[in-house]
Amino acid sequence: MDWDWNFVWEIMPTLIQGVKITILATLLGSVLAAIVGLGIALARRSPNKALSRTVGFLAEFIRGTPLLVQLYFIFYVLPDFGILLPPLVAGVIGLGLHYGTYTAEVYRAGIDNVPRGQWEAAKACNLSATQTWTNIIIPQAIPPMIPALANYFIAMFKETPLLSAITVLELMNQAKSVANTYYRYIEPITLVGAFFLVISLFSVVLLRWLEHRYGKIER
Amino acid sequence: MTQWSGYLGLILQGALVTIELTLMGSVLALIMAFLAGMGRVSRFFALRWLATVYIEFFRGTSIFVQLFFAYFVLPLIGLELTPLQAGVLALGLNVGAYAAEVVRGAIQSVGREQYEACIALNLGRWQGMRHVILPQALLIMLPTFGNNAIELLKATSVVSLISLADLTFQAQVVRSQTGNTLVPFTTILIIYFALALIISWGVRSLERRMARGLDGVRV
Amino acid sequence: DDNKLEQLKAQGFARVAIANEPPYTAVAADGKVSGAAPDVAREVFKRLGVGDIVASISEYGAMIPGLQAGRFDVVTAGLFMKPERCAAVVYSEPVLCDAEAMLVKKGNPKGFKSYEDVAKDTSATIGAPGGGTEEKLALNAGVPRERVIVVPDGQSGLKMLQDGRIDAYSLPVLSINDLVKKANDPNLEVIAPVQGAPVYCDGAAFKKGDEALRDAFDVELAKMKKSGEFAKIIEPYGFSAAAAMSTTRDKLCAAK
Amino acid sequence: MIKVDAISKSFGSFKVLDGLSMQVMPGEKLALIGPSGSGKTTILRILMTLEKIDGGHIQIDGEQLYHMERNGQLLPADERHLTKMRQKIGMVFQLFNLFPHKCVMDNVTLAPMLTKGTPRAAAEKRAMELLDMVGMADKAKSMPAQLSGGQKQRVAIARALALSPKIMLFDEVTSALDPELVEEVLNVMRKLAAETDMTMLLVTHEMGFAHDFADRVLFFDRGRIVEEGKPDEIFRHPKQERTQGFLKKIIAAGHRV
Amino acid sequence: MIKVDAISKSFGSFKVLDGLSMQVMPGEKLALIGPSGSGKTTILRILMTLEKIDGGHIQIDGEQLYHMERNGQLLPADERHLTKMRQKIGMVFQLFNLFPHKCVMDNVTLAPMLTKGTPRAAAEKRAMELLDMVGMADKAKSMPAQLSGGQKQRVAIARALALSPKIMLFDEVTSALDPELVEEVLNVMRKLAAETDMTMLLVTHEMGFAHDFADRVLFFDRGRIVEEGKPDEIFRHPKQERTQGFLKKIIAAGHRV
Ligand SMILES: Nc1ncnc2c1ncn2[C@@H]1O[C@H](COP(=O)(O)OP(=O)(O)OP(=O)(O)O)[C@@H](O)[C@H]1O
Ligand SMILES: Nc1ncnc2c1ncn2[C@@H]1O[C@H](COP(=O)(O)OP(=O)(O)OP(=O)(O)O)[C@@H](O)[C@H]1O
Ligand SMILES: [Mg+2]
Ligand SMILES: [Mg+2]
Repeated sequence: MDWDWNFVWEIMPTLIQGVKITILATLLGSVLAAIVGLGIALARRSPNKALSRTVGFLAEFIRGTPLLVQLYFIFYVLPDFGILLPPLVAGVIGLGLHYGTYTAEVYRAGIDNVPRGQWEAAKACNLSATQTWTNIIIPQAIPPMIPALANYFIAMFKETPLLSAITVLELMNQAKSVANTYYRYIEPITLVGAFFLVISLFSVVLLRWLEHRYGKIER
Repeated sequence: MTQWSGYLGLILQGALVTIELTLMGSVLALIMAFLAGMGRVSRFFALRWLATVYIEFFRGTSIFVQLFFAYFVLPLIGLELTPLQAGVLALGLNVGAYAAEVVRGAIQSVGREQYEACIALNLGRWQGMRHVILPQALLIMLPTFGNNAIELLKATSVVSLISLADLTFQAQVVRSQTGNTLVPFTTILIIYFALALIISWGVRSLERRMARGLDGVRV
Repeated sequence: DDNKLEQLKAQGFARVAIANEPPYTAVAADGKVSGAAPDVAREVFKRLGVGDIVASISEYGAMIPGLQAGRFDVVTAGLFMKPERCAAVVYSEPVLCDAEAMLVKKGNPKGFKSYEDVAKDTSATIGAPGGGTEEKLALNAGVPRERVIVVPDGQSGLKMLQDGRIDAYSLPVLSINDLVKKANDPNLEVIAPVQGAPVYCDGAAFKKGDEALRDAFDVELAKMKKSGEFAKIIEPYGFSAAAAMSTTRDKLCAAK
Repeated sequence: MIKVDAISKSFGSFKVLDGLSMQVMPGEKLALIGPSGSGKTTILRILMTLEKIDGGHIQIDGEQLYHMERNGQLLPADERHLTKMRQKIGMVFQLFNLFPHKCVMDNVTLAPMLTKGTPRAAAEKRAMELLDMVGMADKAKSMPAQLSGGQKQRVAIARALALSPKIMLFDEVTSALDPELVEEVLNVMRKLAAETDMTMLLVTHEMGFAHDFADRVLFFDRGRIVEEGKPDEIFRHPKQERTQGFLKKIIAAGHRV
Repeated sequence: MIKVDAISKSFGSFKVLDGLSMQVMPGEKLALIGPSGSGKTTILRILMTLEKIDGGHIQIDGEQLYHMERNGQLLPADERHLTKMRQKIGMVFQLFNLFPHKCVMDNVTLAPMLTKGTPRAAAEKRAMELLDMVGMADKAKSMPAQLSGGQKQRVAIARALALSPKIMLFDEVTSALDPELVEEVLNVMRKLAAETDMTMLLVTHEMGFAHDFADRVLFFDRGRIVEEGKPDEIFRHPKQERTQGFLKKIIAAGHRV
C-alpha cells in the first residue's frame, strides 16, 4: 500500500484537533498527579499507622494494575455508584490517580535524599519543625525532583491514547476514526507516531536542560 | 442466573495469555536491554549511535502507536505477524528501550574505581565487564527491572485493542455477554495486582540471593 | 489469488473477523463463537471443504484494514454493504438484512424518529460503533462530529445511555433488541426502524484479489438459500431469510 | 554545668552507652578520645538531642534535658522544653552540614533570625563579626560549594556560635579535611578557647591538639569512660592497659601526641 | 628502570603536570610527597595507564609505555601493547577498590587466572602464600564487606602482588583508614620493601613512614618536582621555601615526621 500525501494533508486538521485534546489531558493530568502524589507522600509519612498503611496499599494497588482497566472502571462502573463523569474528566482523573502514585515516590525520594546531616544541623540551629521544612528541607528536595517529575509528565503524555477507550477524542481516537472512515491505517498511525516522536524528542531536550539546571545540588 | 463459572474460565484463559505475553515480552525486553544498554557504553561510535536511535525511538513513540504499527502497518510492507507476535514485539521492544537505560545507568554507576582496578590488574575490556562490572551492575539493575516487568504486565492490557484475547479483552467479552461491568473488571484488577505482587516478590527474593555477602553479613 | 481456497483447505480453517454483537456475532461463556453471520460462514466453509473457522473479535473500523493487512481471510460480522465498502473489499451475496434502530430513554424524551432529528437538536448526542454504518448515517444526516460519540461496544453504548452520557444509541434493530433483552431495563425504549434509513444487508467480505474464493462461497451460499438450510440457520436469531434473498449484491453496492 | 547521670543507649540489640556518667564544669574544655565505635559521637549527639536516650538523666545548668518537672514529677520532655534547652547548646559536625542552598552569610544569620527574631541588620552585623573571627569575612557571599573543606568548617563554627550557646560540641571537626587544611580550623578553635568562657566538648583523633587544648581528657571504650584526667596524665602516663594500647597504636601510626 | 621524560597532562584548561621528568632505578623505593592537588596521584595513574598523557614519553625497562616502535617510527600504543606493558606494573588504591562481589580468595586469583591462564589450583596456592604474607590467610573465604579497612587494604596489596609486577604503585594506601588500623598496613609494606627487590613508588601523607621507608623522596608542587633527595635531607634540611612551608604545616597539624 502506498503512502498518499494528499490524504495526509486532508486528515491533518482532524489530527491536530486530537493533539490539542491530548495536550490538554496531559496538562490537567499532570497537575492532578502532582497534587495527588503530594497527598499520598504526606499520608504515607503520617504517624497515623492506619492512614499510612491504607494509603500505601491503595497506591500499590493502583500502581500494580493497568491504567486502561482503571479507566474502564472510572468510566463505566462509577456511574453505578452515582458518580457520572464526562469522558475527559474521567480520563484526567485516571491519569492523575495513576501517575500520582508515581509522583508520590518522587516526592518521597526527594525528601529522603536530603542528607540526614541537614535535619541534624537544623536541629542544632534550634529550628522548629515547620522552619526546618520550609527553610531547609523543601528548598533542597524540590530541584532534584524536577527532572523526575518531568519524566513522568512525558510518560503520561504517551499514555493518553488510552483515553480513546473511554471515548475521549484525543489524537489516537481521531486517527482511528479517520482510519475507520477511509479504511487506511498507514498514514494516520504513522502520523500519530510522528507526532509523539516529535513532541517526545522535544521534551527530551527540555528534560536534559532541566536535569542540567536542577539535577543536583552542589554541596 | 449468570454462568459465572464459565466466564471465570474465560478470564483465566485471558490470564494465561497475559502471563504468556508478559514472559515472552520480558525475555525480548531483557535481550534488547542488554544489547542496547551495552551498545550505549560501547567504544564504537556506530554501536552507540544505533543503540541511541533505538532507545529514543521506542521511548519517544507511544506503545499504542508501536502496537498498531506492528499490527496494521507491518503486514502492508510484507511482514506478517500474528497478534501474539505483534504484541510481544511491541511490548518487548518498548520496555527493552526503557530497560536499556537501566542497564547503561547500572554499568556506569559501578564506580570508576572498579574499572581502574580492572586495568591495574590487566584484565581485558570484556573480561572486566564480564567478571567485575556486570555482576555488580546486575544487582543495581534488578529492582528497576522488577518495575519494568510490572510496567510490561500493565502494558499488556493494551493488546486487547488489537484483539488479542488477554485478561482485559476477556473482561470485555464477559461484560458484553452478561451486561455486568463491575464484576469482570474488579476480577481482573485483582488478578493484575496479584501478578504484579508475584513479580515484585520474585525480584526481591532474587535480589536478596544475589546480595548475599555484599552487605557485610556473614553468609 | 486462485489458490486461496486450497490454502484454507490445507490449513483446515479460515480466519474470520467478528464483532461480538449479538445476534450477528457472539461469543459464548465457553468461548465458542456463534451468531448468525459466523454460523452461516462456518457451514459454507464446511461445504467448501474447510473444516472450521477461527474468529478474532475486532472493532468495525479495524475490520477492513485488518482484512487488507491479511489479519483475517473473511469478515463475517454484519458489515453492511455500502458503495465505499464494496470498493474496498469484495462481498459475497447478501446474508443478513436488518434495518437501523435507535435506543433511547423511556418515552423518547427528545422525540427522535430519524438521524436528522438528532442533528436538529443541538444538545443531543448519539452513540454508534466506530467505523460502523450508523456512525456514517448520523454524520451524513448532519450530526456534527463531536456529537457522534464513538462507542467501543454495545454494552458500553447501553451503559452510556443508561447513565445519560448519550441521548440515543444506534445499532441495527436485532442488535438493539438483543441488548435490551439482556439489560432488562424498563426505562429504555427502542425506535425501529429509524425513519429514512435504508434496510441494509451484509455479506461475507473478502480481500480484494480473493474473488475466486468469494465466487466459490457464493455458489455454496446460493445452494443453501435454495435448500432452506440458510433460513434454518439465521431465522432462530431473528433474521429474515426472505429479505436476504430478495436483493442482490449488485443492487446494494450500487445504492446511493 | 553538665551532669550526665547513668545514661544508656542502644541501637537495636547493640548497647552503645552503658550507664555512662560524667560532669562538665562551666567553661571547661573537655576532650573525648577513644577507639572507633566507643560511643564518643553518640554522647555528643545525645547532648544535642539528636538521639533519644533509653535510661538515665542529663542536667544542664540544673535543668533536666530530656525531662520536665511538673508538680514534682519527671515527665518526658516535649518539643517546647527541648527547644528551650537547645538554646544553650551548639554543635559542629564532622561533615560541616552547611545548608548548600544558602550563601555563607545566610547560613550564619538563618537561625538567629528565625529562632530569636533578630532583625536582619543586627543578625548580619553579628554574623560579620563571627565570620571575621574565623577568617571568612571575605567569603560572606560565597556558596558553600565554592569553599574548601577547611573554609566550610570555619563557617560551620561561625554558624553554631551565632546562637551564642554556652556549650559547644565538636565532633571530629578536622577529620574530613586534607592535612594541610586542618591547621586553619584548629587555629580558630584555639582562639575560641582562649577568648571565650564557653564550655567545649571535643571528640578528636588529633591527639596533639587534644593535649594542648583540653583541660581534661576522657578516654572512652565500649560505651564507658575507662580513664580520665589531665592531658599530661592521660597521654604521658596512662594507667589503664586499654588506654596504653590505644595510644601506642595511634603513635605508631605516625600521629604526634 | 622507569624513565619519565618531559610529560605533561591537563584536565581541561588546568595543567596538572608540566613537563615532568624523573627516573627510578630498579628496586628503588621512592616516596612522592607534596601538597594536595600537586599531581602526585596523577603521575601514578599515568604510570598505570589510567590516564592518557598529552605530551612526553615514558620508558619502562627500555620499552616505550605509551608508544610503540614500528619500523623506526613511534606510534601511539594500541591495546595489545598496553596490555603487555601493564604486566610489569601493579597498583594499590587509596580506597582499596576490591571487587565487592567476590570473596578475598577470588579477588586475588581472578587476574592471574584470566590474564595469564594460571590454573585454579596453582592460582589458589600462590594466593594463599600472598594472603599469608599480608596476614589474611584466615579470611580467604570472607567477603570484602566483612573486613575492616586495614584488612581490605592488605588484601588489595596481595591482589596486586598476585600478578608478580616488577613495579608497585601505592597511592595514599593508609589515608582512608582509622588511625588504629594504619599500622598493620604499613607493617606489610615494610615487609614487602625488605623482602623483595620490587621497584616501589609511594604517595603518602605519612611523613614518618615516608622517612623510614624511602630511598629517595620527591617533593611535588603544581605539577613539578621542586626538590628531591634522601629522606633525611628533605625532612630535616629542606632547601626550597615551598618544601619548608609544607613540612611546617604538616607538623603543626600533628603529624610526626
Ligand atoms: N544510628 C545508628 N544505628 C545503629 N548503630 C549505630 C548508629 N549510630 C551509631 N551506631 C553504632 O554505635 C557505635 C558507637 O558509635 P559512635 O559513633 O558513638 O562511635 P565513635 O566513638 O564516635 O566512633 P568513631 O571514632 O568511629 O567516630 C558504633 O558501633 C556504631 O556502629
Ligand atoms: N579527572 C580529573 N578531572 C579534572 N581534574 C582532575 C582530575 N583528576 C585530577 N584532577 C586535578 O588535578 C590536580 C592534581 O590532582 P592529583 O590527584 O594528582 O593531586 P595529588 O597530588 O594526588 O593531591 P592529593 O594529595 O589531594 O591526593 C588536582 O587539582 C585535581 O583537582
Ligand atoms: Mg564518631
Ligand atoms: Mg592524590
